Amino acid sequence: MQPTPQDVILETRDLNMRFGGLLAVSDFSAVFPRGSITGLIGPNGAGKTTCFNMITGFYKPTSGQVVFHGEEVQGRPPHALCRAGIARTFQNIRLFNNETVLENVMIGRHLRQKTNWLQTLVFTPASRREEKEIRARCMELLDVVGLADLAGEKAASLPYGAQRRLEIARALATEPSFLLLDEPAAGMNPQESEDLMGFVRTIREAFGLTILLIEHDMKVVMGVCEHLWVLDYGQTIASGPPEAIRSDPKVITAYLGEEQPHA
Amino acid sequence: MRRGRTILLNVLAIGILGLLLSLAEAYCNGYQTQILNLIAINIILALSLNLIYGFTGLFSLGHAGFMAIGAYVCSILIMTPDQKDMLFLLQPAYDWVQNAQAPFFAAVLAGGAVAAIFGAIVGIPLLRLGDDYLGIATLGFAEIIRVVANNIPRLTNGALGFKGIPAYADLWWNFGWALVTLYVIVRLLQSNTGNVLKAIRDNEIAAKAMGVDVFRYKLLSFTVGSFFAGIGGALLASLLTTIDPKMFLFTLTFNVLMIVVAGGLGSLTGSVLAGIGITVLLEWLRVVENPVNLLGFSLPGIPGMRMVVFSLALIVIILFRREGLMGMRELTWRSLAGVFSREKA
Amino acid sequence: MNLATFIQNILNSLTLGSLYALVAIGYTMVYGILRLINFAHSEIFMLGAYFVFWGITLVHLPWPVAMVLAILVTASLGVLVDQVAYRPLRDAPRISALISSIGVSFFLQNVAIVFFQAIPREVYRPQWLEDPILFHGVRVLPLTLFVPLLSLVLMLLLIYIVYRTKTGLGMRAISKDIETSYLMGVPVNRVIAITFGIGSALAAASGIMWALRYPQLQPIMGTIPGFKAFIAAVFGGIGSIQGAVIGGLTLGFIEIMTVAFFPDLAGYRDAFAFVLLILVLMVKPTGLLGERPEDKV
Amino acid sequence: MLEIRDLHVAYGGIQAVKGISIDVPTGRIVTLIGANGAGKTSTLRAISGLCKNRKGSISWNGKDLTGSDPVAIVKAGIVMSPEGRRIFPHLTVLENLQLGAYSRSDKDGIASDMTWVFDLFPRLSERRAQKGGTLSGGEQQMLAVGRALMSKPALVMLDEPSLGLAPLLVREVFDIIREINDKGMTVLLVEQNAHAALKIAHKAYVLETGRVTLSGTGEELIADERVRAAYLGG
Amino acid sequence: DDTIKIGVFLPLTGQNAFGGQLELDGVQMAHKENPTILGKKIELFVVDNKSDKVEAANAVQRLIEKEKVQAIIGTYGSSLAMAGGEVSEKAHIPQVGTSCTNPLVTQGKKYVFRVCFIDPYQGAGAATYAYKTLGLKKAAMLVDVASDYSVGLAKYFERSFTKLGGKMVGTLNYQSGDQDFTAQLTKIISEKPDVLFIPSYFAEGAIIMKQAAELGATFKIMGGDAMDNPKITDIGGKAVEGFTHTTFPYDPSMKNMSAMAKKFTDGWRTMYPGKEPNVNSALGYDAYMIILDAIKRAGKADPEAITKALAETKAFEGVTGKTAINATHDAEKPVGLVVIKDGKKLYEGEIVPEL
Ligand SMILES: Nc1ncnc2c1ncn2[C@@H]1O[C@H](COP(=O)(O)OP(=O)(O)OP(=O)(O)O)[C@@H](O)[C@H]1O
Ligand SMILES: Nc1ncnc2c1ncn2[C@@H]1O[C@H](COP(=O)(O)OP(=O)(O)OP(=O)(O)O)[C@@H](O)[C@H]1O
Ligand SMILES: [Mg+2]
Ligand SMILES: [Mg+2]
Repeated sequence: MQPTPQDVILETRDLNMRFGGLLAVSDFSAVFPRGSITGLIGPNGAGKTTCFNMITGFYKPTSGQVVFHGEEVQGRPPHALCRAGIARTFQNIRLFNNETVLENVMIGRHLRQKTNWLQTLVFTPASRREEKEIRARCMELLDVVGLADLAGEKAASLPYGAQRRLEIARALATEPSFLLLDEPAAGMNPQESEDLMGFVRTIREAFGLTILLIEHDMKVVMGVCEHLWVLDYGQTIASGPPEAIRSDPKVITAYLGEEQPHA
Repeated sequence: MRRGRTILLNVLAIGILGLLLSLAEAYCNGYQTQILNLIAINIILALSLNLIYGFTGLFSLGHAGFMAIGAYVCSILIMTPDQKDMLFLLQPAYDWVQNAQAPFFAAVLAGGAVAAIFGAIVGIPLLRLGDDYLGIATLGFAEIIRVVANNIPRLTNGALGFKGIPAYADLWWNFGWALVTLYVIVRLLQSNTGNVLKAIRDNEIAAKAMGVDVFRYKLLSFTVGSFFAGIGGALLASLLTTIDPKMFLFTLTFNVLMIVVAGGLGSLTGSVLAGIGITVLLEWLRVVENPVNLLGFSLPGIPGMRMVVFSLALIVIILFRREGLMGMRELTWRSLAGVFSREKA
Repeated sequence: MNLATFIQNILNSLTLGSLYALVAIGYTMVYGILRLINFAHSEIFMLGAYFVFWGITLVHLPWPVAMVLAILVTASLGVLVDQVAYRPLRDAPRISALISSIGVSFFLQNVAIVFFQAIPREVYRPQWLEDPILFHGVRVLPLTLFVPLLSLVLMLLLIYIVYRTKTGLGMRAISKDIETSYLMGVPVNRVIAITFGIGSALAAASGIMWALRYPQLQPIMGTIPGFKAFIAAVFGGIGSIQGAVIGGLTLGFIEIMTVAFFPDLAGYRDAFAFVLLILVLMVKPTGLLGERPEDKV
Repeated sequence: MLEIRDLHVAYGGIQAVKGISIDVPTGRIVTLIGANGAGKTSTLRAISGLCKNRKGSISWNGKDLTGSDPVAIVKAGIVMSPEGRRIFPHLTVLENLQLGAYSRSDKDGIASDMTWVFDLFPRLSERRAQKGGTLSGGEQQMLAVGRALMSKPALVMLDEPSLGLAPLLVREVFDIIREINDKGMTVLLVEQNAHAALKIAHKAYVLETGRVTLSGTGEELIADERVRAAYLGG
Repeated sequence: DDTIKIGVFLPLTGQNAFGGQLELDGVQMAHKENPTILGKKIELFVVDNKSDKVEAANAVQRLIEKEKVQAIIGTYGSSLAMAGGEVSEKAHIPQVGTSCTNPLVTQGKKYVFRVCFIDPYQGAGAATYAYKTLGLKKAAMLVDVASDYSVGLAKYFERSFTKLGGKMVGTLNYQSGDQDFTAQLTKIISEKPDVLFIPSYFAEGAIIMKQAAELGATFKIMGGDAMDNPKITDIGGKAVEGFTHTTFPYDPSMKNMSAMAKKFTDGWRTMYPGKEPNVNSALGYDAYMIILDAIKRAGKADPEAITKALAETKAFEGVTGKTAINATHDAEKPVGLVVIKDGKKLYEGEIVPEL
């Protein structure tokens, strides 16, 4: 099914990223239909994270466009894109380690805050009301990811899996419409990955999100993604529904290998 | 702890401080009063540097520069034209310097404001730099201020500096400003903006991904910090009644940095406690330079010994309490209540 | 400005610049490995100078012997400082070690004030160092020829050590990741001790050269050269040995040439160095040759 | 043979390892599996001497290593490839490998081991002059393993060598582990990919919140219901 | 109370320490020789002001509040004296400056005095000597812009020198702590002055002269009182030959010493064998003695009485000559001149400046 333009929330057109002599991503053109869960896979060093970095503004593409809600946004700084509704997590977890779990989420929320610190200085009613609202809203989010009990803990002291979920909660606090997850299941055991799949589907429904994720765990990829893009050496070597990708000979030689991973 | 109770306790604490200050005014001699005054000013300086470095992670060594700006602006405004006439004895002051005048409160505020403006001007190009490079560049800024102050005699009276600056900065002014500083910084840090600053300190990249306009917030923190550094400098000028460019050497910044680190980077309580502790320690250590009578032996005073002991103390503190006195913890009414109820239990 | 004056200025710049370079190499060496701005460097510099002249005046050692001994003694002192004041802080936040180094710097300087007194002391220079060589109206000090050469030789030697020896490999590994260096069997503390030894020997050597050029000993004599050399090191990209040399020379040239060409602005000389530093950092945030700390997203 | 008895590791107040006893017989592959935060990494760090506050006893071929520092432990023949690769990004591939051989001084031995590592990982051979930091994740992982091998250890400890690798590479890594074990090297392996790890392991331990809750041969644990449920995804 | 307490605040550490230590020696010698007055024991309290103004103010504060001194001696360095003087003035405790020569030190102060003359006077002395006595017509200066002493003295020298008809051919600046003056000196040499006036402190002055010699300078070099140091020839070597500086009228090499000066010189040599006295020690000595003189004349050691007596000092016989305290509380005495000849300091004589 070819998505109609109105259904496309984000589109990349011929994105290229060059580091010195290395063309890390070349001519990456992809469309992401509203409400979909899409996977981006490929061997190590294929350029997946680099694509994320271009879409979220951490790298300025060497050439090409990123079209978000019909608007060209490539080259804008990360904070501006976040404000526009693009949020992400990182391959290597990046939390605010000295802050509590709740504060981590509240920082994500500051973007939607209307009052500023000068108002809090003099305790204006509006600012007090808003700080209270933020707190309540963030506690709700923690509830969704199952971390409400740990709200007062320092982020660094959480177990690994909880840190991953906190990172997602924090991203959700920015009220994104498009969420990018970089290897959310890395370092999780099969049971934990299983839970993650359910979680990803839940938040898509609850927040009306479009999700793009990078993952090497084929069970997760095949389990939740509706569409896949496959990169190798920066080139898009395949795209399509999971079943088709699974049996694509190019993908098998470059990435999956002859025998299918154990199920 | 409920909000109402916290406010009540805060008001109570301010009341007690006021009471202590009136007692100090009545019973302390000038020397002790001077130390108290220095404590208040050091607290202002430490809090402002802690905001910049401890809470936002900006390694800034430019404090002496902002203090100098505050000090000069305030002094020019509170000295009478007659005084300035006598002071500028090598070259006359510019007319606007000669005639500028303002009441003390406005002058201090102006000192802070001009320092803040400079903070913003310097911050815009420099805050993009990474840690050590930012440190050295801000240090450079402070040195430039000092060199310039030496070279514009018609504004600063050059190396001669200002003498006989009116001594308005008494216990009330100094502690009043210290309270204002504490209040503003505490409120700033407790608001969500404070969380954002700490987020930048902890992980700048993640902060960007969370929609934080990192540069804007760095600039905010740096400017507010410079403002209070300027206030501190202005009060110091009026307390000491004399300033010149040599006073604002980089060792002055290091003194403040020492207080901040000894108290704990990222702990306001730490800055307050260390501000008191180190100011007193430095004064108290004068003892080691006086001749002493030990069991009938009289040892001559050894000049320089004080700094030897002080630097040793500094090394020992950092070796045994590397996170400083408080680490990143704060003393709050709630934590105090926790201690007491635990003791009861 | 006539040609002779101009050449004289160039020679003056070269002397001052290569002295800065010499001090800067020592800073950069320690920084490159430990990411520590070793504020005590300027006091080690001062002590190195004192030691050599005590060797000559108190113990009546011959020149070269006093020099070698002083360098060895200073190097050991540097190692001692590291063991006592920095080693316990290896896994602490970076600022802790920085504050400790400020403490050591205060300590050494004030101990020197207590024991040597603040009175400036004379420096005995061999006669052949005193007399300038006259060359078509330009006066060349023997030191002007010697110091740049020494800086160059030391720079090459250090580059060899850091990039061509096993210890150097260990140093470079430690600079990025102490823990993994341990895992690779790198004797971390020994390698760091060697680093401090070399750094302090460099400080001593530069202290001695400085005292020969500006013949006066004072407990505070290290502060300003140390400060300037540190700027030079940052300018060149702190951590880079070549950068330190380039930075030192550049600073020397700026300081002399600004005065030479704009004599009225001589009072602003110290500010020029900083203005230039800031300008360079704005274009290249890690100095001329400094490497960017990789923080791949 | 490495014998660990009643090992405890604490970070500040937190007990991460609470009395673990493990045997790693010479010439075998032994694997530790367990959930996140079970204490696997902490155990390896304690063995390699990185955790200062460890209690219990660690003995290696009859020699007590409990109080030794990391360098002595490397010299004794135990080397670890740490979690998250930790290659030196600013050093070249060749320098990273030389660093692995830091504790050795036999030039010829080093040279022949270098050839061996390049045979194992032909990709590294192609990239020997490239900076470690510019390698792709998989190549970095190979480099981390190769670097550990360069010290010619009797026992090599690998902490999650397959983390973040593409499926193709995951298999390759497990093949190589088997290959170096065939050469006579003892392996202590920590893995999230429990299935693959148990398949090649001679012996395995399951860790839960700092304690050993199950042990047996690889096949036994693959067959175990509890293991299947908790770690193999049903 | 049967003791009289006198406080001393001097720079014993920091950049002015060499001067401070010499003056302290003088004060202590005077105290050893004259430990009592009016039958009361005199107790001395010494505090280091660390060459730092904040410390100086603190030091005086402490002397007054804690030690309850009746009079204060100090200090070397005008800015330090001013910081301290501010405090004494407020507390109404008399303070006698040793070698703080900036006019501002006593300006508008009731309780602050000094046993030295002031810079306009000294600068005029140097200019008169250069222009009139030596007939040098073209002068250059090398000034420390970060030192109030240096800036002030330079200005007064220039003022007098041009007024006398001389020509300034170049004024170059540097900052305290600089050790390389080759650029400035190269420029100055190219201007071919007859005399270079360096209103520097000793440490920098010595290096300036060395570098001037290395660069082949042939002009005469002159300086102010801060160049007075017993070690000048040791440190300066051949480079200081012919250097002349103004000073207070005392030097151990003086030919016709007054009785006081002789007594001081002999006393010093027995008390501090192996150490030469200099004018700073003499000023330290005089500062102590002038306070004793005032106490004696007042008949009591009450701060107000001492202040009054000090202000009325007309003919105090000091080591540095007969001293009168004038309306602005400065000592009036002739300007002395010291020249370095054959590796030795030589007291040339005195000059009365043409103001
Ligand atoms: N900032 C950078 N500078 C230089 N090279 C870079 C940079 N960022 C990425 N690269 C290179 O670009 C290529 C793609 O990297 P990227 O991180 O996108 O891979 P990936 O597909 O996410 O791999 P993995 O699955 O291992 O995370 C790699 O060769 C990498 O070394
Ligand atoms: N440096 C540290 N400071 C404090 N706690 C720590 C530290 N390192 C580990 N821990 C805690 O110790 C426990 C065990 O951690 P360890 O890293 O050994 O687990 P693991 O089994 O290797 O887990 P993973 O599969 O996530 O790698 C965890 O609860 C962790 O939070
Ligand atoms: Mg990636
Ligand atoms: Mg682990």
